[in-house]
Order: sequence, then C-alpha cells, then structure tokens
Amino acid sequence: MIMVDPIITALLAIFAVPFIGAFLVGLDRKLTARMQSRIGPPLLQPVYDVIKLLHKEPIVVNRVQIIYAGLHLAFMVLCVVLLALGQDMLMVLFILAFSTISLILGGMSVRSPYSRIGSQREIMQMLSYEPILILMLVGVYLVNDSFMARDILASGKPLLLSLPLIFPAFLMVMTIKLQKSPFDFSTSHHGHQEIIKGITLEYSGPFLAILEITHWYEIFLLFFIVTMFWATSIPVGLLIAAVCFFCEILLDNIMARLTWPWMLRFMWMVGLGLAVTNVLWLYI
Amino acid sequence: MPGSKSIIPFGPQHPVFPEPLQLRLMLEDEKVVEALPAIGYVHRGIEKLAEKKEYTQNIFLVERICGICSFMHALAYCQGIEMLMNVTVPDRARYLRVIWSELHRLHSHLLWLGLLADSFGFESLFMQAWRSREAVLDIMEATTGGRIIISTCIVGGVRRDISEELMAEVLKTVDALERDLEIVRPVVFDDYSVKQRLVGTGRITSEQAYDLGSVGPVARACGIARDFRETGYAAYKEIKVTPITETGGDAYARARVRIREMYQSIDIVRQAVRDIPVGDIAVSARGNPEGEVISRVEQPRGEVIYYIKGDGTKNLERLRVRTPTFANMAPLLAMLPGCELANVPVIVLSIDPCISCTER
Amino acid sequence: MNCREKSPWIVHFNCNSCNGCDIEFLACLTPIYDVERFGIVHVGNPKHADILVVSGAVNYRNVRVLKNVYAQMPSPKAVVALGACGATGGIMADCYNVLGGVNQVIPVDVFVPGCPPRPEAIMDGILQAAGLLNVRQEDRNAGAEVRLTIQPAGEPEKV
Amino acid sequence: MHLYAFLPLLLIFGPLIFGLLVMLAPGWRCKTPVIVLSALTIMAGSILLALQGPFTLSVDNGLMKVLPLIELLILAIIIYIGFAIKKMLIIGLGLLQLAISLASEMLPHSVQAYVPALNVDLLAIIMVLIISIIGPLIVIYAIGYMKRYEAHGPVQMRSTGLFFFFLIGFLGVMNGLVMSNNLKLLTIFWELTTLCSFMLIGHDRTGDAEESAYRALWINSLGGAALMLALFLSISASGSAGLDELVAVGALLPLAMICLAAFTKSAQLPFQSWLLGAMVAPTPVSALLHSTTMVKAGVYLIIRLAPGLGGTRMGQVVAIAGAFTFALASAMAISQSNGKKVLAYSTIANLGLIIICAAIHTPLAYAAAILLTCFHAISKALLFLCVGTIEQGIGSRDIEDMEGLMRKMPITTVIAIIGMVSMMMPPFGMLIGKWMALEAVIMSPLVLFLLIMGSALTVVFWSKWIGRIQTVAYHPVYKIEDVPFSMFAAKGVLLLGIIAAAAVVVPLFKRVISPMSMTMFSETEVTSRSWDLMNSASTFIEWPLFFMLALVVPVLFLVVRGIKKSHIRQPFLCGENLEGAKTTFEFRTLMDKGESARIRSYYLNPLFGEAHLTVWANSIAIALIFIMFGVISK
Amino acid sequence: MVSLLKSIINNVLRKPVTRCYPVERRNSFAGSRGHVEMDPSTCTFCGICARKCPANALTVSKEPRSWTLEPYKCIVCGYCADICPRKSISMNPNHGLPGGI
Amino acid sequence: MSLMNTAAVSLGSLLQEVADKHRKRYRFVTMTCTDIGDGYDILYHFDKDYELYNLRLYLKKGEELPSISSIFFAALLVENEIKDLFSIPIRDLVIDYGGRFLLTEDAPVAPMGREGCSRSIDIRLQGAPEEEDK
Ligand code: NFV
Ligand code: SF4
Ligand code: SF4
Ligand code: SF4
Repeated sequence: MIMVDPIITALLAIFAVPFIGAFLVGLDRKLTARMQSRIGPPLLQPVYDVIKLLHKEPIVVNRVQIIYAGLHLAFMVLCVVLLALGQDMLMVLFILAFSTISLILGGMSVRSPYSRIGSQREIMQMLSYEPILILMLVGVYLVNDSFMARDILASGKPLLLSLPLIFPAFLMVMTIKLQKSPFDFSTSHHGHQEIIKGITLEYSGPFLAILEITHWYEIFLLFFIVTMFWATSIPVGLLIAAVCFFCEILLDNIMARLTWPWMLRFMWMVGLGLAVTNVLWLYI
Repeated sequence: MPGSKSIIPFGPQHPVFPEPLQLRLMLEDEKVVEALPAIGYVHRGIEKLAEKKEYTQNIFLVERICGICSFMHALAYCQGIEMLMNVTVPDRARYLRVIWSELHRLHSHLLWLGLLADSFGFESLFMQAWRSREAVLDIMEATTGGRIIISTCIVGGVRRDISEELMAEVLKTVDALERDLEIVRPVVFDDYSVKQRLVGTGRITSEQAYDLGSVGPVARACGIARDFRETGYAAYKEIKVTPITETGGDAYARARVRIREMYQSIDIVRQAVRDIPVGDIAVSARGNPEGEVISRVEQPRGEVIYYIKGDGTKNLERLRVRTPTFANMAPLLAMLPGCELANVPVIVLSIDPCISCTER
Repeated sequence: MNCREKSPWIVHFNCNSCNGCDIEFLACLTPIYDVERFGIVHVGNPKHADILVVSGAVNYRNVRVLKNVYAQMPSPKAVVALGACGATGGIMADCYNVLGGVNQVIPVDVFVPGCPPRPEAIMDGILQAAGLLNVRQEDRNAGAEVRLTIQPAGEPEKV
Repeated sequence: MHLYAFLPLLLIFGPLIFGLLVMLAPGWRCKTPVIVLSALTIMAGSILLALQGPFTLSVDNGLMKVLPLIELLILAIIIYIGFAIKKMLIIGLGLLQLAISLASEMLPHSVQAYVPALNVDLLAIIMVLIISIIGPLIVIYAIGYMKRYEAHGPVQMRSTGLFFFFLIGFLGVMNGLVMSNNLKLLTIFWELTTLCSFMLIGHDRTGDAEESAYRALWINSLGGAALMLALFLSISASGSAGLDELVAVGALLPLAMICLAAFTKSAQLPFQSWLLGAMVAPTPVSALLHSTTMVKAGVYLIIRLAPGLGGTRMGQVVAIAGAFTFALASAMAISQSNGKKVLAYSTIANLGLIIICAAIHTPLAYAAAILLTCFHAISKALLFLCVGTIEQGIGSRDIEDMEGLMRKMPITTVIAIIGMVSMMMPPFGMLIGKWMALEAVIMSPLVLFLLIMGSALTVVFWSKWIGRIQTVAYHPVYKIEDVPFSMFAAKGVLLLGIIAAAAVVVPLFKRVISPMSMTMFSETEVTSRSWDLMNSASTFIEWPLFFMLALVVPVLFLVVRGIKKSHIRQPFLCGENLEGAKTTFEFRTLMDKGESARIRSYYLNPLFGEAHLTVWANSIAIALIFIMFGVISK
Repeated sequence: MVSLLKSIINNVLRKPVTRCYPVERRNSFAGSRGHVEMDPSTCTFCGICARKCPANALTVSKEPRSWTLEPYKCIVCGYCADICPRKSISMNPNHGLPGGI
Repeated sequence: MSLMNTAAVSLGSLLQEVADKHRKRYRFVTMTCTDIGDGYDILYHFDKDYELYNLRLYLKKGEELPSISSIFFAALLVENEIKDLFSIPIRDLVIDYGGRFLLTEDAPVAPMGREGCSRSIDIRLQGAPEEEDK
C-alpha cells in the first residue's frame, strides 16, 4: 500500500477490500461452525447473502434511514481509503466514529423500540471504546512522532514492542466492533437476543446489504490496524492478525454475552487502564 | 409523568422465545419497572376437545399439549384413567414408563439448557447441549418409533417393549450422555461469563416461592424439597428419588438444579434398566371411566395435575390440566421487576417456560 | 439469481404449536443437521427473512401476528408450514380456538407432513421453499404480487 | 472624526443609544424598524471595522480620568442592588471591589502611564465580528420571540423595552470589552456585562429568575473582584494598566487572577451554576449569553493572555482545569433531558476546550482556539434559537417531548439537526477544531486524557438528541409551521453562516488564522513539527470531504427517490402492530388494547447523574484553582 | 471456560458430527413411525381405523370401496395400525415428503 | 371414585375458608370449574406435603364469584382463565384481563360451557395481509 499512485491505491482500496472482508467473514462463519462441530456454510456465503439482499424488495420504514445507511458506508469507505493512502490516523478514527454515528442515527430515525435500544447501546459501545482507540493513537504518536499511517508503516521498529498493553486493549475494542461475545450488544449478528437485530432491525434488503458491505470494510480496517502493529515485516504482521482472528472466534465461542453496563465498567477499567498505563510509560 | 418510562412489547414474535408470549415491559433506561404478560397465542382449547374424543384417543391429544413433555402428559392421563378404572399396570410397563419419563426429562433439560445459553448469546453451549440431546432423541426413536412425541403410553400399560439389545443401547446412550454432561456442567457451574449472567438474576426468596406456588426446579432452587416422584408413582416406588435442591433462588440455582437432575435421571435410567422385571407390558382395560380423580406426575418443569371426571361413557365429562409452567407463572412475575432488559429472556428461560402447556 | 437459493434466511413463528414442530425445527440448526450448510440462517426478524416457517395452527389471537409477520417480509418470500397443525390443524383442527391451517391466512408454499415432522423432513421442506423463491421473484416481475391461497396439496392418498 | 475613532465608538456606544431608542419607542410598530435598523447598523459597523484592519487607539489622558468615576458608579449600582435584594454577599463583594478599586487609584499616579486605550488587533476584530454579526441576528430573532413571549410569559416580568435596551446594549459592552487594552476600561466593561446579564436573567421576575439572576451576579462579581485585583497587582508590579504590557511582562499572579475572572465569566467548573440557572431567561438571552457575549468574554481574555500563559506551569494547570471542565460538563450533559440544559453544559464544555487550546499555546492550538470560538458562536446561537422556537411551538424544552418534531416543525427541525451535526461532524468547523486540539495537546497526558474522554461523552448526548428529533413518521404529513418572519430570518441567516463557514474554513484557516497564529510566535518558538501540523491541518480538510459530498450525496438522493410509497412498511413491533392505529408504533397488548411503544433515551443517571457528579467535580475544580495559584510560587 | 475450550478445540480437530442429510441418508430405525401405508389387498374396508383415528385423517367407505388418508392431517400416531383387525395398515419408517403446489 | 379430602363451601364462607388455608400454610394449586348444567362445580385445590385438599363450591349461573387472588396471588391466572372460558363474572381480581386473557374478541364466548363448544371454522380475515400501503 505504499504510495504507488494515490488514485490507484484508492481505487484498489475501494474495490478490493470488500472481497477481503467478505472472505474473512466467510472464514469466520466456517470456523465458528467447525468449533461447534458443524460443517458450516460455504466460504463465499457472505457474498451470496449480499447478492441476494441486493435483489430483494427495498422496504424501509422511512426514507431517512437510507441516507444514514449510505453515510455509514461512505464514511467507512473513506476511512479505508484514507488509511490506504497513509493519511492521518486520528482523522481515520474520527471518520470511523462518524460512520458509527450514522448507523446510530439511522437506528434512531425509526420509531421502532428495538432499533432504538440498539442505537442506545451502540452509543454506549462507542463511549466505551472510543477513548481507547484514541489513546492507542496517542501511543503510536509517542513512538513514531507522527499520526500519519504511512509513517507508521515505514517505521523501523514494530509497534507491538512499544505498545504491548495497548495491543490487548485494541483487541478488546475489536471484539466489540466485530460484534463477538461477550460484547455483542447493539446488533446480533448470529445470536437470538433480547433486542432481536437491534440497530439493523429495520434495515432490510439492499439496505441491509449496505450495512453488511460496510462491515466487510470495517473488518478489513480492523485487521489492517492489527497488522500495523508489526509493520516491519508484513508476514509477521499477517501472522499476528491471523492469530488474533482465530482468538476472536475462539473467544466468541467460549463466552456468553454479558451486559452493556458490564462492558462499560470493563472497558473503562481494564481496557482504558491498560491503554493509559502503556501511554504513561511512553511519556516518561 | 407520561413519557418518563419506556414501554415496549417483548414478543410474541421474538426470537429468544421459541413460543409466542408477550411481555409488556416498562423500562427505565434498561431497568424493568413492570412486566405484564399477555398470553393466549397458543390457546387451542384442548380441554374441550378432550370431552368430545374417546378416552383412548385422548392419549394422543394430551401428548400434543406439549411436544417437550409429551410422554409424561400421556402418563399422567393414563394413570388417572387407570385409577378410575381400577387397572393395575404390569411391572414391566411401570419400569418402561420410568425409563421413557427420564429420557424425556433428559431431552427436556438439555433443550432448556440450549435455549438458556442462546438467550445470553452462548451459541456454542447451545450447540453442545442440542448435540447431546440428539442422542436421547435417537434412542427414543429407536425404542418407540417417535423422536419426541413417542405415543407409547396407553391405558393399562405401554405399546412397545424394549428389547435386550435396545436396553444395552439405552445404557450406552446414557453413558455417552454422562460424558457429554461433563463438558457442559463445569461451564454452567463455574464459567465466569455464565455466572455473571446467572448469579443473582431473577432471585426470589424461598418464602415467595412457597407462597406463589412454584413447583419443580423453580421451587427446588429455593430450597423447597418437592419432587412428586418421591410419592412413588409408576416404578418410583422401587426407584427412590430424593429431591435435588439448591438454596440460591436465582437463575443460577435453577440451572444447577436442572444440571444435577440430569445426572439423577441418568442414574434412574440405569437403575430401571438394571431392575426391570420381565413380563407383560400391558393389560387390556375394559369398560369406561367413571368418577373423578386427580392424577399427578412430576414433569421436567414440575408437577402436572390432571383432574379427570368420567361419566361412564367413552367420552369424559371433564379433563382439566394444570401444568407446572402455569404454577410458575406467578413467581416469574415476581422475578422480573428490577432486572435489566438483557436479563429478561434469561429470567424467563430460567423457569423453563412452556407456554403451550400453560395455555393448552 | 441462484444466490437466492443459496442463502435463504428464515424467520420462525410459532402459532399455536405444541412445541413439537418448534423444537424439531430448532434441531435443524444444531450440529447434527446444520442447515447453515445451505446458507440458512435463523434471523428471527421478518424484515431480514426470505422464508417464514410456521409451526402450529392458527388461532384467534395469533392470526393477526402471523399476517403481520408475513406482511413485514420483503418479497420474494416463501412460507413453509410445519406439521399436521400447520397444514390443516391436525388433531387440533376441532378445537374451539383453532382456525385451521396456516394457508387459511397466508399463502403457503410448502407443507411438511408429520407430527412432528423429523428435522430431515423440515430440511426438505425449507430447501423446496428456497427453490421456490426464484419463482416468486418471477411472479413479482410479472406483476403477480398477490397469489391465491392454496389448499394443502398432497393429493389425498386414495385407494 | 477619523474612521479609526469613529468605528469603535459606533460599535460601543451605538448599541447603547439604539437600545435606549428601542426602549423609548412606543409599541411594536415603532420598535420593530428601530431594532432592525440598529441591528443592521451594528453589523455594518463591524464589517467596516474588519475591512479597516488592525489599529490601536489612544484616548486623551484627561478622558481616562473619568474612568474611576464610572467605575464607582457601577459599583454603587451593584451595592445598591445588593441592598435592594437584601443579599449580604452582593454587598460584600461590591464593597470588596470598591476597596480594591480605590486602592488601585491610590497607587502613585505617575506609574499609570499612558497606554493605548483600545487595541483593535486581529483577535479583537474577529471577536467584534462574532459579537456584532451574530448578536444582532439574535436581537432580530427576539422581535418575534418577545412578541409571543409578552402574551404567554409570566405577568410580573419587566417591560419588553427594557429587555431590548439591555439586549442591544450588551453588544456594545461586549464590543468595548474585546477592544479595550486598558485594564481599567476592561474592568468597567466587565462589570457592565455582569450588570446586563443580571438584568436579562432576572427579566421574568419570578422566584426562579430572581434566584438565578442573583447567582449570576454574585459569581460574576467574584470574578470582577479578581479582575480588579489583577489590575491592582499589574499596576503595582509593572506600573502599567495595559493588557499588552501585562501579557508581555508575564507576571503570573495577575495572570492567574485574570484566569480566575475568566473562569467565572465562562462558567467553568466550579462556577457553572450561574450559566445553568440562566436558562430561565427568555431564549434570546440564553442565545446571547452562550454564543457571543458574556461567556465569550472569559475565553477571549484567556486567548488574549495566552502568550503569557504559554509554556508556564500555570498555563498547564489552566489547561487541565479547562480539560476537566470539558470532560465533566460533557458527562453531566448526558444525564439531562432538558434541551436548554444540555446546550448549557455543552457550552461550558466547549469553553473548556477553547481554554485548553489557549493555555497550551502552540501555533496549532492557538489557531484551534480561534476557530472553535467562531464556530461555537454560530452553532450555539443557532441551536438556542431553534430550541426557543421549539419551546414556543410545543410548549416544552424536554428532549423526550421533541419526538416527532419533524412533522410539527419540519423547517426548524432540519435547521436544528444541521446545527447539532455542526457541533460534532464534518464538514463543519467544530470537528476540525477538536481534531486540531487533540493533535495540539498530545504532549500533555492529563489534558489529553480528559479531552479524549470528553469527546467520547460529547458524542453521546448529541447523538441522543439528534436521534430523538429526526424521526420521520410513517407517511408524514408535514405541517408548515407558523413562525414569525424575524425568527425565521435570524435562523436562516445563521444556517447559511454555518454552511458558509464550513465551506470557507480552509481558505479562512490558510489566509487568516494560520498566519495570525504564526505571527504570535517568534521564529525560534515555532518548531518544525508545528509547521507540519499547521500544514497538514490546512491541506487535509479539503479533498476527502469534497470527495464524499460529490460521490455520496447524488447517489443517495437517487436511491431515496427510488423508494416507492409501497415500500414503506410499519416498524417491527414483535408482530403486534395495531391495525388502523393513528400512529405506526402502537402495539396490541394486554386485553387487546393498543399502546404506544416508546423508548426513552438513556440518561444513565446512576453513572452521570448531575447531582452527585457536581459535588465531587466542583471539589476537584476548586482544588485545581488552588493549584493554579499554588504553582505560581514555585 | 477451560472445559468448553477443550471441547471446542477437539471439535476443530475432529470431523464435524453433521450428517450431510440430502447427500447421505441415514437408515430409519426399525419400527419408526414415518408415514402410514395401507395394503389394499387385505383391507376389508370395515372403517374401524377411520372411527378410531384421533385426527380424523381417514375416511373409509364400504360402498364404493374407498380408503382415503389425508397425509397433512395425519399425526402419525400409529393407532390405526394397532387397531386394524386385518393388520392392513403399517407404518413406513421413512418420513412423508413435503409438498406444496 | 371421587376425590379425597374434599369439603363443600358456600359462596359466603369461601374467602374465609381460603384465608384459613393460607394461614395454615397450604399452597394453592389450581381451580377446576365444570359446567354442570344449571350451575358450575368449582373446585379449589390446595396442597400440603403432597396431599391435596379440595374445597368444592357450587355456583349458580349468573352469580358472581369473589376472587381469592388477594389471598393467593397465584390464583390470579386461573381465575382470569375461568372468567374467559366460562364467562363467570369474578370480582376483585388483582390484575383483571377483562375476559381477554386467553381469548380474543372474536373467539367463541364461554367455549368451555355446556353449549359453548359448537364451533364452525369461521375465519374472519381482518383485512387481507397488509401488503399494500395504507
Ligand atoms: N409446563 C409444562 Fe410441560 C412440562 N414439563 C407440562 O405439563 O412442557 Ni411443555
Ligand atoms: S403438528 Fe404435531 S407436533 Fe407439530 S405442532 Fe401440531 S401437534 Fe405439535
Ligand atoms: S381397519 Fe383395517 S381393515 Fe378396516 S378399513 Fe381400516 S385398514 Fe381396512
Ligand atoms: S397414524 Fe394416527 S392419525 Fe394417522 S391415520 Fe393412523 S390413526 Fe390416524
């Protein structure tokens, strides 16, 4: 992803990333199934799902929803593009947050109780992980003296060595973002939970597909960041990402979903605690 | 002030409830302030239909009050009719009834465990529980011809015998099941995340549980040692059952009771297989039931009560069923207020509700 | 579009069922049967679903829920009715609160016989319905949005 | 007279005279044109001033001699008010100020050397622009608002004429405040703002209003006393009453005093209670207090003093105090369902943010402080005006009651949503300010941490609110709301302002603010890193956003157009939507009766409850102020 | 947590327990009640089965001789098979096939 | 064969007797109501240590039944059910579902009564499924 030609990189990011994301989602489902001693869906299942959704009747509760779904996707794509171009990571995180906020507002724009509860919970999720993400960047900055993604990629020393505590904190954030147990509160990707499908409840057909595609981008983004923790050697970085991927799925399978007040407490005490500790020693 | 609380419908079409049931929840942030049930989505009117069918046909009807505890419905019904008609059931049939009862209890508890796990998002526990349950269903199909509605109980005995080889199969199944239980037991008993969700959730005191008339595991989890099998119907005269109790009174205690009951059921099956006498499996019953009787059986969820009134014709005058969930409904209403929205399904499923039993 | 066949998402509604059909349906999701092999997901939300699986007969109170759930699904959609109850009411047909089979209220595409049907039978039924989704889409393209109610087919087995 | 002297005079005394005219004009028929005219004049004056460019203005020393007399008069009024409302605290504070004032008069006269009375530099011009463009808009809005208010407000309230006098006069006072360089002059304007706000907050003369007015008075008098002390110290130390001198000398004690004064005025923790109480006043007052006048005086002073604070330990403590306010005020806003209160807390928080940036004092931070001041003023003014309209429209300022507002007041709602979005999302300026702030404070861990927490908390209450009002009904039938033209016009212009500001933010930053902040720093101070950041800040903003807008908006528009009416379905209510109900969210429940499903937003009272958070937040804030004074001696 | 972890790792390492149903079918258990079958060669059309069927799924008439089963009404209880004096009815262990249009 | 431990109560002494049972720490099990032509045979079942004790009440048609749900909260459900299925007026229910507990408006009235059971399948489709926009 190092500067070939910004336009080509951007286009590559826009068009290739969803496939990587879809593949990861497919792998996730397959692996989950294997962990439960099932055969599981074909690897390309997420693609089938999305193609099917795109061809369904576009039903909505109101038209405003669509705008938010679109913004959700657009911001996420922008995020990935910015990252691919090696731009300011702080901005990337901000835009990532807007993507989530769009989703939240979309969920709240309909007067459907479950979708609204989902939105409220998503807000709580943001509240619990957003500080950690920014602190992570602070740590990155203190190590590299730059917020630029390209500088991080080009730096000579693996980030993981200087940010050993921030890394697990980031993994926790990732667990939230990937909607895995014990954190899957606002949407339930494959569970049957009290708020049904939460924030995505009122989206259907093509609009649900948009959310799904956004999720692909998001997954890529998250694992890209994981890889960045060992940017000096891409194979090692990928290996770490693969191990994390496996661990996330494993965690999903050996834990029950907890409640969001628990998450808020946990993330602020453990996650934030880890991040702050790490950042503090970097200051000193 | 209107608008100061949230109001949401929870059900009837809700994926955490396999059965339709509506709870009208009033929430403050996510804390439940008031929960009122609206039911009637599964009411069919079986009690009335039973008055119009012949008493022999009714067996198949009462089995379909509920597919989960169907055999014991038939058992309770048959025992009632047998009491009215003074039929003595052959010993082998009594033992066979116990074996199937306990297999039913096993499948019901495993099913419950899966649903409970699903309600707090523990998909792999759900899968594990239901996977073990398949073994029970297989042995049920092999011995009776049906997977869950087995239709083997008839007035005067049972319809099918279990051959020696199949008896060995039964033993093998429960052995395998015991090994499987060793996987889920520590998860339910000790896992951090599961305990986080269960301990203290939906707690009622033993006093409340007694007053509100709870039965089955709900009562036993509050330390009330009640298990109708103690009174010795069917072959429970010979196979002694001591009620399993816990004292927590919360969802965790109820889960523990059920898990431990599965071990107990496995033991009972083993004993029954070991002690089963040879002989007839049914006697034919002549005549028609007359008079009124109450027949009680311990179901997976507690004690079911059949009130049967016959008038000497082949149709009954009245058949009334009080199912355990019906009795556990009032305690449920006491458990819900004050809990988190996320715990509503956990609490509801912790009593292992069966709406189709409740509404008939 | 054969992706439709490859990813039928299911919403399940229990109307009046005795749970027999229900738990057999749920058993389909579990490792031994694992319908996710076919891309089938139990989504629990009509707005995401392609196939409505109904178990049990219709009664006075759940009839409106059933219709509502059906109406909330985006087309193309298909309906599978499980068990004797779902098809005709089965043994419950004569109960005072039972209105009859699901097809009395919404158009049903596939009936699965049995009481309860085995998971294998339910899988057969769902896969059949998944195949029908394309037909439904063609109907829709042809403008035939409203289908006639079909009686439970299955030619009576006459001798 | 030369334009140099004329424009400041127009901007300072013009409003006072206009206010008097409005007060005297009988009836709305006469008042309205006068108000509009004066508003336009003030705006024009400020624009002329901006075109004029920076200058300083000295006033004849003889004229300066009257200043003590004016000051005495003002203090007498305050003490009189203290007697009138029988509050010993006011009297005490008044006397204290009197004593300090007299003491500073006692200082040897020779050292009160000549200083330029007015210093109209770029910062002052920007402030004047904010005050004199947004302020008059609020005044215009007040025409329509007060007409209705007269009909519905409490009976015992003061006359509307008086209200307008203070409202318009306030602008003059603020203009004076931001332009004056002489501390003496500054103090006078400072006291005048206190008086104006006292009168405006107490306008209703209900128990609540009087109570709040009293609180505003005493807290701000406390600040006034601090300012006077600063004046006294400054004169006695450096012998000069000039603000520029003070900054240049960098004597810490007077600086600390001024910071304290600024904290009171900007309602920083622990002084936030007066601003919260001030919501009882009619909405134009809140709009004015929160966006252009009063609270902005405080942050203005700190920005002005920034060079003196920069790099000192005290500056760090001030930044921490600001950051603390930012985080805590944002947290407290979460538990509020009263719209105006949320806005108030958000103001407090944002002022804290500005203070951080000012106190950190790097080029980027300085630029951020100015950007934030501008954008906050526009957005907040707009939001208050919207809430005022909404309140008059639905009779409540509770956020929960604003459900379905889209149908009742579509235009106001859309404007309000844009206003709220402008507080946190791109392409609007607040976000850019926040981003710059984050990059700027990266080297101070505590500030950074509080800033991060605060930003996360901010998102919570804004998105809750936006989510609440933006809901659109099933098949909405929009009502065309009946809002007086003046109110509508004011909001319209502000909205255009926000959009324009978002559009010009990049050139504005490059041409004005960046050079301006760079001039603040001598070559040696500006590290290469600062240059880098400044450059990236000015380049980053443009293209991604344009990319976004260009790509997404038309597509979305097409998609939305493609949705047919038949694609619109009812929301999911577990299958029990009530057929034939008036609304789509009624579900059938017990006994087959219908009931509306509703979800309140989460206010997390156990966690962020105002009552218990305030107690310990205030204690920490007080401790911080002590620390601020404590570090001086180190 | 650890115990489940163990079984999950085991699951990954072992072959899944899934029976690939439509591809590989399992033999039904002997005596399983799949669907009803009638052997017309032995039936006397006496109608006992129809009278006793709890679900009223059978209609039998002597004249003309007809025996009709509504497969979607039958609850596969096997009572008819038990009760038929000629043992003409038997339960086929394979499940009945779903149908529709 | 008839029930053991059964005592007859009159409408007047019902609440007293029930309260007495409550005092003696009996658990409420359920109620059984049978339509016997001119009236209802109502059984209150109580339980202590696996022994059932029944109170038998004869209620003439048209008479109002006092609710015991304020003594035994658990009786609430079954009383609501009886109110539905037999159309017996029951007063002072703690939570009164007003005859809409198990049955809906259009369901048969008093289906468990002697005559109440004849039903014809009558599907009042309350409007076609609302596909169309309304
Ligand atoms: N409640 C209940 Fe049953 C049981 N166990 C019983 O009678 O399950 Ni459906
Ligand atoms: S068909 Fe049979 S198993 Fe299925 S719901 Fe009806 S009675 Fe129960
Ligand atoms: S009972 Fe047997 S012989 Fe008689 S009609 Fe039925 S199948 Fe034929
Ligand atoms: S199996 Fe049962 S339901 Fe089916 S026809 Fe025979 S008796 Fe009737």
